[in-house]
Amino acid sequence: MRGVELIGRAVVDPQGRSVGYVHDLVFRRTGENRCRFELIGLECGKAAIGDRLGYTRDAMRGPWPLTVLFRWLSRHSLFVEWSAVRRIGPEEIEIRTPMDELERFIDVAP
Amino acid sequence: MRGALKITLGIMTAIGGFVDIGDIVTASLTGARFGMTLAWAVVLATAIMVLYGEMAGRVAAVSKRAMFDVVRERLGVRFAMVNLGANALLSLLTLAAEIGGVALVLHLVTGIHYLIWVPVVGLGVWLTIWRLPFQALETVFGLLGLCLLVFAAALVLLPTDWGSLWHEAIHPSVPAGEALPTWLFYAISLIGACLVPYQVIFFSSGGREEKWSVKDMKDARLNAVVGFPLGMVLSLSIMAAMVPVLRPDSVDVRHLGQVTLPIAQALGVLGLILTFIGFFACVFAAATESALSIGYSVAQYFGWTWGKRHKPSAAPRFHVVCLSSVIAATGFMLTSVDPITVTIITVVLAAAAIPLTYLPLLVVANDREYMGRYVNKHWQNGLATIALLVMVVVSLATPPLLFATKAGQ
Amino acid sequence: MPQGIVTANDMLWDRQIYDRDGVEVGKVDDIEVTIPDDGGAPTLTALLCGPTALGPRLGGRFGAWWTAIGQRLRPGDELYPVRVTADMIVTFDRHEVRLNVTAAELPTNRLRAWTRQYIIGRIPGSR
Amino acid sequence: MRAIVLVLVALFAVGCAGPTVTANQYRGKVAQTAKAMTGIIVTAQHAARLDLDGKMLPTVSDGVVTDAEQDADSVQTTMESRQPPDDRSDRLRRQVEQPLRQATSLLTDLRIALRNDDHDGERAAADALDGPLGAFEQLSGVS
Repeated sequence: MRGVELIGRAVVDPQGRSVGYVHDLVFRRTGENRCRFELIGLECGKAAIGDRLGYTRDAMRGPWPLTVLFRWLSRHSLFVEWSAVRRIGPEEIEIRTPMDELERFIDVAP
Repeated sequence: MRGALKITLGIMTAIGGFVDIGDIVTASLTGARFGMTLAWAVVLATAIMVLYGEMAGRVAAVSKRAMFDVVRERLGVRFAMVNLGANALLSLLTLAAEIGGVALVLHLVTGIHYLIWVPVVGLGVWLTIWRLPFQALETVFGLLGLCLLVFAAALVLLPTDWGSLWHEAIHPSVPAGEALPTWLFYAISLIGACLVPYQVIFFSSGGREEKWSVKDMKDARLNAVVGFPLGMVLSLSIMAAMVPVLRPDSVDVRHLGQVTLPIAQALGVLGLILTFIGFFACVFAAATESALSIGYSVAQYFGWTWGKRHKPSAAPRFHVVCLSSVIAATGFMLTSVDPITVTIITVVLAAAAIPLTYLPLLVVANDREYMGRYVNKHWQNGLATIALLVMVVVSLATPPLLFATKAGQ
Repeated sequence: MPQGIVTANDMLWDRQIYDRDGVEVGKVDDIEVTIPDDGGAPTLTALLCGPTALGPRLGGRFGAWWTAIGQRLRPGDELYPVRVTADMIVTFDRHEVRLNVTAAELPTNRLRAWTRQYIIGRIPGSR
Repeated sequence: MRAIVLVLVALFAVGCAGPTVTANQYRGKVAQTAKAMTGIIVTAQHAARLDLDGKMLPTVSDGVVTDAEQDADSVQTTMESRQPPDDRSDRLRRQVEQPLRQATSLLTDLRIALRNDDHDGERAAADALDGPLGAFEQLSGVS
């Protein structure tokens, strides 16, 4: 499966509510030289720009107006655990967890 | 001692490297038409250039990343591709304008029609990219570019009214008989001429070419902080030299020949010769720099081997891009479009495109994981944010002003 | 969240790949994850390089066009991009990816080799 | 980017649009023409006088004067292609046309004298340009 098959896909919860689009793939690094990457989940939301620029990371604190702006834009981003993914369709990804039970991405971000 | 020499050299290079056909045309045009009332635009643009030039150097030295590595990483493939397209097109136009500019200088010196010179200049630019070592390119042309100090000398010898020059410069206002939009349009063209994106791309990639590391950061910083402002002095003295000679009749400067009149009046033939050497060096260097920056940005986007530090056979795709840009730009000039018109259009479009290159730079300069303790200081971020705001305003104001003034008529 | 959590944007996509000798191989244009046979979490099995990997990410007509060009450049009009498999990777940080093979061993080298042989190599002074 | 190109194309189209319509606009165009001609003549005179003082490279003075001549020609062509909307405008046209012709022909004289190294001819042509220059300076104020 290629990354492009996941990124940008619409995500819907069991009730058919739109959770947003996949912005980013979240991995856990393991292995002896830390080159093994396990996909543990997806980041979904409406606006991807802040995430793309790196503002969801803690080490990335820009001029504060930009930090505030981009973090505000990605405030609704949600984290979907890989185990919650039910089906990856050509148009959308269906998940098992209802939208309101998802964690906010900012709370889990590295 | 050698260190001091290297720094002096770097600074002098920065002075010469700052000025190109865009600066020459816009500075003289505005000087003859608006006096010093637009000097603030040059000062403002130079301040921004210093701020972001220093940042580009620091990012290149510390994180070992050149401009388009950063752009692609931070903006994502798609937006970065749009950015690449816009920047490459703009640099191509700049390259065309610079090639035309060199051809015009050669026309003035030899009397041979400039269109005959265009392919010769194109070939020269390409040969320089192909063979001349990077350091030689920067140093030789940068130093020769200092000949443009004749404009400052001319200013002393001409019947300059220093008081009113100074007064105009620090109390900017729209001169009588001119409309506000036109005045602002030319302010934008001056800002665009100072901040053309190829300069930052070249500056950051050049840092990688010279294998800058944290050790060299002081030099890089000094070059930016001292070199660019001194380059601004060159631009301003070109602008000011027009005032005593061409301003009284508000001559519309549309030809490079007109720019040399104040020099001839003050310093005669010798001054003219120095002017042409300076013009040639600055504009020719800018032509190579803009061609290289196209190669740099494309190769960095796709992750190819790039740079003059490699033999061409080791970086073949980079050289193919540079070669094709030189051919395309030369071909464009051979259609006999007016080089001065191309220049003005280019600097105005450049003004609109400034934030594209500067925003990702600001973002990365704040990333602790990349920059460690060399991240932007608070005051740098404060100034950079204001500058970014200015750039966005300029970029948004450009299209309507272009329209309203019919490109500055 | 525990240590060792990274995201594709921050770590994988669009990073520069260097070979064993520090020669540029390309960028991480896309990544390949595979669900293991035992059904556990998918793991990263390869980095994908070249226009056929980049094209779909660019999207739209331009991306399709880009993919088509890339496909023509590949031997046998292969659509699946060049794979840099996970076992070739030596180090992997936010800055770059280093491999334990040389660029010449990878099929990403075709365009480079072609331009070198047919364009740049024919101009005097290229070496 | 596409928007910018469109704007440029639109600007081009506006710039190329043909004859002016109202009398007011026509007056504006005349004033603009006069202003442009003032600049052109002053430049040529400057170059010629500096050349006479031996302060110019011959190729430069030739270049500047030739450019001036060509600019004046194109200004003249543009002006003549405009249709004056009424009688008053037509009178204005005649007022500007006479110095225009004079200026272009004097600039040609100047260029010829310059290339022949004919100093007297150069001086005469440069001085004679004062005539049309005065007329244009007056006309720049009509709008």
